[in-house]
Amino acid sequence: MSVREEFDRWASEGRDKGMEERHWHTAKHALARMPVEPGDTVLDLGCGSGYAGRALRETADAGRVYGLDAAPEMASNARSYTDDSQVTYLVSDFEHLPFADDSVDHCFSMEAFYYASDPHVALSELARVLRPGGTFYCAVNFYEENVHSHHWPEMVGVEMTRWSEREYRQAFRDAGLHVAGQDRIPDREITIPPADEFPTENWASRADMIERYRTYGTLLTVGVAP
Amino acid sequence: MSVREEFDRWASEGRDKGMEERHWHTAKHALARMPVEPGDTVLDLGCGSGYAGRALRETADAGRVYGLDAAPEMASNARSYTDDSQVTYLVSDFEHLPFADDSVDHCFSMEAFYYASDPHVALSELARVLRPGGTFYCAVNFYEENVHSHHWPEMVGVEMTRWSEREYRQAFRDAGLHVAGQDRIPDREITIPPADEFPTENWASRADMIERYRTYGTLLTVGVAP
Amino acid sequence: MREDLMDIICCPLDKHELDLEVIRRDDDEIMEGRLVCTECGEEYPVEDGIPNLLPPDMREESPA
Amino acid sequence: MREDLMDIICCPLDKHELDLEVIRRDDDEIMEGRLVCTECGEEYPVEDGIPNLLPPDMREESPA
Ligand SMILES: Nc1ncnc2c1ncn2[C@@H]1O[C@H](CSCC[C@H](N)C(=O)O)[C@@H](O)[C@H]1O
Ligand SMILES: Nc1ncnc2c1ncn2[C@@H]1O[C@H](CSCC[C@H](N)C(=O)O)[C@@H](O)[C@H]1O
Repeated sequence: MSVREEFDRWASEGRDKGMEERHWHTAKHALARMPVEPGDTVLDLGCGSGYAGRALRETADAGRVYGLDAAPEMASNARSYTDDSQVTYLVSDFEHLPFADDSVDHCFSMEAFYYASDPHVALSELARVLRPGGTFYCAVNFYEENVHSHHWPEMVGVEMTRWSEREYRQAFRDAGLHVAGQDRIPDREITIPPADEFPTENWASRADMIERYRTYGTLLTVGVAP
Repeated sequence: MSVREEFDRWASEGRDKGMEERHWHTAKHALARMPVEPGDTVLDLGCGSGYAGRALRETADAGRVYGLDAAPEMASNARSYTDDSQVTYLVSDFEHLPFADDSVDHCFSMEAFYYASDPHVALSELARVLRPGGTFYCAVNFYEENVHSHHWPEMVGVEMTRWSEREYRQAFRDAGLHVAGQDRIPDREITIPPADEFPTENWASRADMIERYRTYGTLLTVGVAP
Repeated sequence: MREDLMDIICCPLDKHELDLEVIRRDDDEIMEGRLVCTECGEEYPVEDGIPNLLPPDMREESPA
Repeated sequence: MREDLMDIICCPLDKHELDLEVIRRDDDEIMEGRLVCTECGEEYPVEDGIPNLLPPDMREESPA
């Protein structure tokens, strides 16, 4: 199934809200670090329910916010959650960004980037649309070091690019972005059941679950357009 | 008393090690985010005991590391803690950096920047010595939003610049650095005594102490040379 | 979508400007319409207020 | 300090290159010496292996 079809299905089943809730645990920390100034134009790549753009409007007084998703049902759900006329959702593809050069101040992306069919092309598109000094906050839970994520493509049934931390840095640089920082944001909010409830449906051991959320958490790579 | 004299006194009383221990709680998180690659040249501004440069040698395989401090006794203590020939400590001043243009890959500074007599000059010096894409990780506990730090200049007896988060971002930009991110790193490791031990010598209430460490923590501003 | 989106969007294929053809408006929102590339002539639909700027081959990859 | 420090340091005042005059060495460390600006002639001491590149007026701001 294509990524678009898969996520259209997720959206029509209302699973966009479940992702929002789970991802918020770490996404909010990434969002809080972004150097968004009042009035800035912000892009959310693979916006899902669109929560990130709405949050940056509220917390950082962002100006215009664009949430972009390849799945029309996702964009449609996202749109239904807000009346804010400064927030726009659109259907489009990471590798074919419909934005003018240097038109975006900052870009955020949570758990979406690795679905790009060619992530290198997606990065050059981003480097093109970001103005000099604009940042790309790229957050992913699926990456090489997080061994507990390796089976996801099989589980979800779509292809995903699994880069290591180093490969993320290198790919950003190859696309002409400076790498300003990288780290893992632990998920301290996920409920980890007591030991006697393991194995659970998803976790063989409590130690694995702790490692997944507290040690690997969310990998954040921050790029800056020169 | 001059900053230099004050910190020479601290160093000769061995207080550099106490600072290291306390600052490590949050400094290590800032250090872990730095995009230092093997072989990179790193500068530590106001290095005190010099722990940051030594840590980046160990964890990130930094190449040459320079710890810079205006207080000769600090540089001398720092030097005595390592035999690593790639780590150099030198006595010098933030506003008169003795480094060639574009010669430094990344710069770190913990609890030191606000002692600069003219922080704007210090920032332009930094922008000069950083190579394009080089980062400045500037960590401070003394800043406008952290109301619990406002009395420090009086307490320490030296002048300090108290900027707000916004003023940090603005000053970085005025010096020609891009701002890649900003946030507060909470100190989750400081021991906070039980309620019945308050007031303590330093804290009127437990709520104040919690606010100081967990809410305000350490302000990190990340700049990138264009 | 609102009309001021035109300030920032462009053709996803050749990055040229788009022209907006409005079919239905709802206050200051464009609910149905077409975005047409001034260079290559490619058309992108606006449906239920949401512009679909996928390249045409991705848009039609399966029936909606 | 080691001699390869010369690759990166410069005069803190005018940013010109420095010349190194060694007074005492200890293996590959320079323990005592002088760094002299090739442009302005200002001298910066190396003492106990540590170069002091403070501008002269800051260095002498109080007796050591
Ligand atoms: N190439 C591509 N172009 C645009 N959107 C894409 C894409 N590949 C995947 N996506 C979208 O990326 C989203 C990933 S799910 C994550 C959604 C949201 N950011 C959250 O944190 O909850 C899906 O909605 C999917 O449709
Ligand atoms: N203008 C200046 N130039 C160089 N060093 C300075 C300076 N102003 C203050 N310092 C140094 O900055 C240090 C601040 S104390 C912090 C030390 C260390 N970074 C730590 O985290 O523990 C002191 O050692 C002081 O001598």
